[in-house]
Amino acid sequence: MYAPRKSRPIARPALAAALACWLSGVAAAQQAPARPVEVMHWLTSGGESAALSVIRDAFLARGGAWRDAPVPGGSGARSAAINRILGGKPPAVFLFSLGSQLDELAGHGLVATVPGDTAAWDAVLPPMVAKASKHQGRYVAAPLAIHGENWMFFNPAVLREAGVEVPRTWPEFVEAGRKIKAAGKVPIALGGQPWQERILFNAVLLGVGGREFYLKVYGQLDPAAIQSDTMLEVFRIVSELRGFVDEGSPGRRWNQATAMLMRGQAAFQFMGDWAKGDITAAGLEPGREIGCAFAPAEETAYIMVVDAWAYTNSDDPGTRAGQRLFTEVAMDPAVQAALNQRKGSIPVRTDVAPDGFDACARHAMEVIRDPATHLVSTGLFGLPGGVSGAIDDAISQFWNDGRLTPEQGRALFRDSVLAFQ
Amino acid sequence: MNAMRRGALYLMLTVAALAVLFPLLVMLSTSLKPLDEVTNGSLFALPQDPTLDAWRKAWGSACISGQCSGLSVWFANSFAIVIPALFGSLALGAITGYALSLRSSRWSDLLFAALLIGLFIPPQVTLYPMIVLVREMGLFGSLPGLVFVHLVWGLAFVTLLFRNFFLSVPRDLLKSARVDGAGFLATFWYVLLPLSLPVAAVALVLQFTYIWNDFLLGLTFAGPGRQPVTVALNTLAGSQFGAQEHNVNMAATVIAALPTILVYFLSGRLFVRGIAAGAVKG
Amino acid sequence: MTETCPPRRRWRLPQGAAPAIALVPAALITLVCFYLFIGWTFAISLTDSRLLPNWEFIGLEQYRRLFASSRWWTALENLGLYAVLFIGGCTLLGYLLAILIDRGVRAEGVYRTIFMLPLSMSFVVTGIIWQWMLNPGLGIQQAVRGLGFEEFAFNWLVRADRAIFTVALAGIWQQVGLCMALFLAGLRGIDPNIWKAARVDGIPTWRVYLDIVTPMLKATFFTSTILLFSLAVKSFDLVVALTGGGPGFSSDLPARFVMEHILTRQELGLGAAGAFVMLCTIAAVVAPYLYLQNRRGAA
Amino acid sequence: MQRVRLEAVRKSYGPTTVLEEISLDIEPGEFLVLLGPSGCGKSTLLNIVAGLEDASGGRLLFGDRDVTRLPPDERDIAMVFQSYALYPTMTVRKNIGFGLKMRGEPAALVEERVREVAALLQIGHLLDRRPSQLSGGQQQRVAIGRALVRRPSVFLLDEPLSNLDAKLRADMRVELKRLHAESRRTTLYVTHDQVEAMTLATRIVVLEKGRIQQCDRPEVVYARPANRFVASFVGAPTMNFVEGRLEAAGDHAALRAGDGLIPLPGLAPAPGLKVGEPIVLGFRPEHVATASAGETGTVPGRVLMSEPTGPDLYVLFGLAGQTITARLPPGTDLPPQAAVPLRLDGAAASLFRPADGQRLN
Repeated sequence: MYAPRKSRPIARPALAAALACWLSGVAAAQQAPARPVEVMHWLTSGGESAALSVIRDAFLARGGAWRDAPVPGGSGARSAAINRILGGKPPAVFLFSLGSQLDELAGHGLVATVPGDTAAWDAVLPPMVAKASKHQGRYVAAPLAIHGENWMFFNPAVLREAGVEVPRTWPEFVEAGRKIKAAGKVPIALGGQPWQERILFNAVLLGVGGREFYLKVYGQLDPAAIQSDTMLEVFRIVSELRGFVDEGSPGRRWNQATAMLMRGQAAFQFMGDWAKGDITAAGLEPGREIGCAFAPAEETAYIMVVDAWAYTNSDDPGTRAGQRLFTEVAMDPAVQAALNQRKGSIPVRTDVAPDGFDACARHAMEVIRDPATHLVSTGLFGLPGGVSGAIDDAISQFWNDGRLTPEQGRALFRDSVLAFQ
Repeated sequence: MNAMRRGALYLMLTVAALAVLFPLLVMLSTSLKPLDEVTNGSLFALPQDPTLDAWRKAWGSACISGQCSGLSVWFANSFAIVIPALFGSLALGAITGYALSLRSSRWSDLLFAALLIGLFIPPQVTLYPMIVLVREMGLFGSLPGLVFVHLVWGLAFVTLLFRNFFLSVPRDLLKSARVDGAGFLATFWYVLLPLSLPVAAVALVLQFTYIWNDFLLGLTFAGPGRQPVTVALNTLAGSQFGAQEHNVNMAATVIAALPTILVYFLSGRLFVRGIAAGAVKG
Repeated sequence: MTETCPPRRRWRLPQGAAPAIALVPAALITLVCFYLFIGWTFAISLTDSRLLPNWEFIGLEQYRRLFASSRWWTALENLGLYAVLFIGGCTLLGYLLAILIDRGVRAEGVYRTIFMLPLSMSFVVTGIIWQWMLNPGLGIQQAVRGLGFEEFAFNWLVRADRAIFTVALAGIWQQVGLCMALFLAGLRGIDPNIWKAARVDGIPTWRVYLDIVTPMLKATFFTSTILLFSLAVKSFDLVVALTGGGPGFSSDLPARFVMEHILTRQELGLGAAGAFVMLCTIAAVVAPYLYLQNRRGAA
Repeated sequence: MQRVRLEAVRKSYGPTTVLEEISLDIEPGEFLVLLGPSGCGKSTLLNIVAGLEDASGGRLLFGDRDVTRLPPDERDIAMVFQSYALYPTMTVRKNIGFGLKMRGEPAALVEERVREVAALLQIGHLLDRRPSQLSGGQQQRVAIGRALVRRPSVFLLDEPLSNLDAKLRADMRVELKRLHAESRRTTLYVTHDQVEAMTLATRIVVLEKGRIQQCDRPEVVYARPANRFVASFVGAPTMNFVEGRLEAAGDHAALRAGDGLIPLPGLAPAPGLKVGEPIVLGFRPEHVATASAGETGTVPGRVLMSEPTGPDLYVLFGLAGQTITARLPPGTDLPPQAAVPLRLDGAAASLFRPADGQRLN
């Protein structure tokens, strides 16, 4: 039978080693937890795995015992965690998404309050992230990283060839897209899965409607906003974009789409910043060979997606000590810096220096200094999964059925929101 | 004329066989390519420079779950699950099928009809109550718990096979055994079980495939450190994020499927005979 | 041979008790794991359970929402279409292959093994392979165009009105071997005298298959249909791996709808309603089978 | 050597009654044959004696022991099935020894007894084969061996010969008779074949519709059938029946059938019956003889068809408006349509009541 082996110390870049040394020095006074801490997560790909190992190495260096429990795919991992909790043998720590699912778990008392000192977090976490991490005023999750969803990656060579500048508004983008198509390239590399289609849609929604409008639609499900002419304009733009993707789009994974960009087959991709992991892995540098910009918009804003560590209740002092240590390590500024550099995201703490991050991340860190730019993905607003799911369905249906007019699209969107209220 | 017809026969069969094999060959050929050939070449091109590197990596050095020793270390887990689950499921199905085939009261027919619904319940749909049940049995997160779950979801199918087979056994044989003084279990053990070998082979092959390929139940019920190789395979090849090494993924897929493939090869003739004996007599 | 052995009186269970005892585990599993679970599903479908079960009853509200959802209807229609294509395709091809093999070919074992090989694959792996093969930019379409047929189009995977057909194609590929084995076994069970009689009567081979052999294999058709139906109902991993239910939700199936709502959408109540409707539909289709099973057994 | 006694044994499945109150005494060492058409309940009766089915009522006694509720293996019986029911996966040796093994006999004793039985049945060379490698006759011997080896006090055989071809069947009949003569075990034998019944039985029980129609020695059953059913079931070709009214014709009785009169020389004019009473006359084909023209006590018959079988010649005659069969010596020259005077042996004739078919004389 398979027994998890103690992770052998693996040679890591100097940074991690130095970090571990430093942390172990700090932790001298800390009592070493005897019980292994089982960590359930979906960080299985190259970059993510490397990011996680920053936490793990530091955790081990400070005397923690780690039991890895990876489950591929976010939704699979989340339900696996829930199942384990229901089964009465939960992992000590598990990765989850901020939003109403976490809130419901907390409401049932199935997740513990974050162990350790969280007093300082309010000051360093972006307010929206802090709010989503709390349940009834207490932190129930320790955010892992901030990903941005409204990125537009592009291949500068393709743009040059077609003679277009990086568009700053959606009408400009439509113009550019036509030229690129005329030049024989695919304007938008899109993976045709509902969540990828939503990212594209939300980019248009933010770009056309602005921050206020985005907040009204997703934050309040405001009927007036949903039925406005602005919404119609959003759907009109989106319907124009349909012609900009290639035939093979449906079902494509996002990293296949990124590969199209890198190979020069396509000009743009609207994707979260995790795409940088693939770009880096291909030996290219984000911000140079592959450009990054915010999706066209009148107002600058950053749509944040945040995954966070949640903790299960335990009577075992060893486990509790392990959880406490885990929190300290995961929220440590040095760990935050190192892991987010590998993950392509930006630190959840606003007090981490931008040194060592790539150009795209530095830009994002610069932007979110202004809290007005903070926006979040649908889930983080606390929308129940049913509503955001139904919205995904509406967007996907509109995107994939070329016969639907913008008016019909707007109606679909409205109906999906109403049906679940 | 006759030769032409036979020629046509072989032609049709061979074309069909190639059509069936084709996707598998693509898998195999991809697993033998170096990564750049996979990324840049056509899916259907034969490997220019065949190499076993991907296989070696998938077997021994790919990093899964923080340890870089490939799929090899996960196989033991799968076998630890498959063997008790398989034999438990066969034993339960065989004895149930036998008891039902005696039709000793009208309740047994009713039970059989009621039991067949189990064929049609997707296990995922009733995952929550199953978790609660296994938890209340005190078996959640343990090997016996997972074996129990496999017993439950295999019960209807295995019982169906065995019952139908045992029904086709001449009643005189059972009477004869009774006259010889063989009781319920002795009749089963000495007379019927040896007879049911082909049916058992069918049940074994299909249950093996099902249990071996299971991912969700293993993930949910096995408990930490005991998860089957399919979980590792999914961790390796199923990730949405990061660059995909398709050659390694394909090698891993083939490696993970090898035991089932082997079982099919070994069972061959017995399988058809078993189906003739059991399933058809529905 | 004149003495008699006096029979020894042994302790034993009363007549019929042993089979009854042997049936206890199966009866318990049936009762608890099948029917109690279905009952639980129904009960949950009457509540507004989100991520986790709760017991706040809201009547048939979830069913109203379910049947108001165009996605659910799409999923139901798809199941019908998929089941017909999958069962029909497997049966037809499997029967054909079985007939070809049964004509007495050499190397029968090789062919048989090849046809059954895909059975050893999981639905997930099947989905992944076929996703490659059918992807217009990577797979068959690209390869044929590469041979110079620029106009060749095989893009069903990405066409909303055809995607479910590709799911059926992959499903058939995987399960055709089981059908072949079933039918081969059936053909082997046919009295060779039938063939002699037909030869004497001068009936052409294809007519014998059509008019004589096929009706004799009624039980086989029946069994394979039921087995395939149970697979069709449960095979949602194939859709997940092959099309992800897309484009949009055009190739969604009820099982996937249910799973997605339970697992990722915090809609346990709605998912349970879907599951219950699904099980009822299945029961309606399967009930005649159970009835016939019982009646045949009684005869 | 065991006496078997059935006391009002009944069997019904729900509303269907299969056996009605069967009472029967089987003497120790007797070879009792249960004879009847299929569906008459004979196999059910045997199964009840074996303990394979429960009686719905009544008692079953082996000697003084009430075995009604005992399972088969505690009744000290052995049974041979029509299909032989050999265990397909066991060798002949194991097949024969299985019952002893189940009884917990030591392996050495089992082996010894198996050899003994195999020698008796001349199947010693087949001990390591499986049933599928044996011919029908060999399988039959194994089945009998499996029963013999247990040395039961009661032997039950359920149509054991019906799966054999004619030649083998005759051989096995002799064999069975020899075995019974040697062992003198009480034997119950079910068959629908009246030849087997006649040759093997010490007594025959004729069953029909769940009732005993007659229970007697074979020659009595043949010569004096208790009713019309027994008369027609036993004997081949079957007994001739002619309906009519009883009349007296001099010193013997006669039958008025239609416009003809059939004299029955040898039968008393009114054998306890009234003249003019409606009766069914039964007579076997061998009790018809041809007579020369002008002899008295004959009835004119017309030849319809002749069937030479070798030792006998069966001739179909039209007689008093009805068709009868006569068994005549071979070589009798009877052209079709020839008119022939026939003489019936009245002494051997049976008379039945038309209403219920019961024997009258």
